[in-house]
Amino acid sequence: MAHFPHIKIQQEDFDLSTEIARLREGHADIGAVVSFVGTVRDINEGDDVAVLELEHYPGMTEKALEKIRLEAHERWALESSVIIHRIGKMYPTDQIVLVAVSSRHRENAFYASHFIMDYLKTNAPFWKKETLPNGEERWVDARLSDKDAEKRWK
Amino acid sequence: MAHFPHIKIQQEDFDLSTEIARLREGHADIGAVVSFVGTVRDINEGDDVAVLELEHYPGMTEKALEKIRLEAHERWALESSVIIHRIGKMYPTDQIVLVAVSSRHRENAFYASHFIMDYLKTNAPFWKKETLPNGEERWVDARLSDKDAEKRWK
Amino acid sequence: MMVNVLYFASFREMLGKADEQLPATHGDVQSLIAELATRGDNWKQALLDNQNLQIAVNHDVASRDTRIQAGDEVAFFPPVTGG
Amino acid sequence: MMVNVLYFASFREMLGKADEQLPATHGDVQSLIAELATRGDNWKQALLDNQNLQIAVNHDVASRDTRIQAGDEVAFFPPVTGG
Repeated sequence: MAHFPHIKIQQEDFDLSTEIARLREGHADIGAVVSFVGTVRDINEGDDVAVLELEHYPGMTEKALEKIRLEAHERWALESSVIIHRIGKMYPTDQIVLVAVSSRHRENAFYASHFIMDYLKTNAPFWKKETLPNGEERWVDARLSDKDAEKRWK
Repeated sequence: MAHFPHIKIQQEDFDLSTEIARLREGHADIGAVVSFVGTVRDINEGDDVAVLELEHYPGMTEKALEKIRLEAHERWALESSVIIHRIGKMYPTDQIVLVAVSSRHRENAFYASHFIMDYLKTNAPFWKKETLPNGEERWVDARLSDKDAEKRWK
Repeated sequence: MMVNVLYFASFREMLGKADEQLPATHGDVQSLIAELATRGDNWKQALLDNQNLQIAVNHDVASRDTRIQAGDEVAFFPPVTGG
Repeated sequence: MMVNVLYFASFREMLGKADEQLPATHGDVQSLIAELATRGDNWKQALLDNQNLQIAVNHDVASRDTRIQAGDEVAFFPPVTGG
């Protein structure tokens, strides 16, 4: 399988400052770094959420994310980028995903990070299962609004 | 002078993870955190830059930034936000500014952070002076593209 | 001369299976689905009657028309919900 | 019965002054500028002839038409370049 140094799928948490320092290393012409962190909300569709479990499709996930990342680099003048997505069990307020992009000028980093997140939401093979406080489990439904968000970039 | 807990003007550096943890504290319904970090580039207008010095207008700066921050909260459904801007002498790769915004859904945080940066660039009373490697000092010119960026949000 | 078939998330639970090897006798995804749908109502609902069925062949997004051959990996799953 | 006048960045260097107290005899910013411009060419260029002049009164963005009175703080500066 190909090596994707800018894509990480992992169970463990990540530290934002550490990842951003890594992203910026060796790029003294960076003027802007935009980062997105997705976190577990304690409520979804009106119900309290106790546990969120993330499943993915190993192999396809890395390929799909690298494709999205490279497309962002084709569309905008970027210096560097990284995508980290956690898998396994997570709890409210936990970090789930990091998308970070650096560029010389801010506009490119803002657009590219937003684009990567919108595409990740609809194209990367991850699935969320929620456990409610009473123990009931349910798969999270895909949102139509995520499909609309993706369409904006076409 | 009014107290602006979400606006900080300081000489010292900031740690991204620490500031984001502070931003998220007590908000378990946050699903998205977007942060922008502006950094000192080692080149500007084709010349190497050795030192960047940031001057500001104490009193007006805080008032202008708080006005921009509150306007972002009026325009988008946000959970919390913070603006940190450093002043004094900085060097290539140093962090200059942090804008971080949290919200339930990602779109609001992306738009609001971009908006705050675009308005900060043209409305907050900061001025940059560069020192070149030969010791020459020059004030950085305002960019027309920053005025255009602001207009997009009207 | 087999294809590897994978099922993810709610599909894995509904079909009671995460993966299986099947003979590579299907020219495209559509014909593989047609055969799987004969196994029972849950298979028919998940794969044949499902407008939201997502398909990947060899880790790339695919469709019912995508050709498959021996050694391919075919995956079926519901719309993704990461991020 | 004074106004406090401030000069920032390149203005401070060009005018050789960071701040000063002036009698509050000017009805608006325009008339204050007119008086300051009589001090010499650098003052005229920075304040009177400068299409990019930025003005603040009491920490709010202002214009040449803004009224001023005793106790006000008036600031002159070039376009901002933070961030």
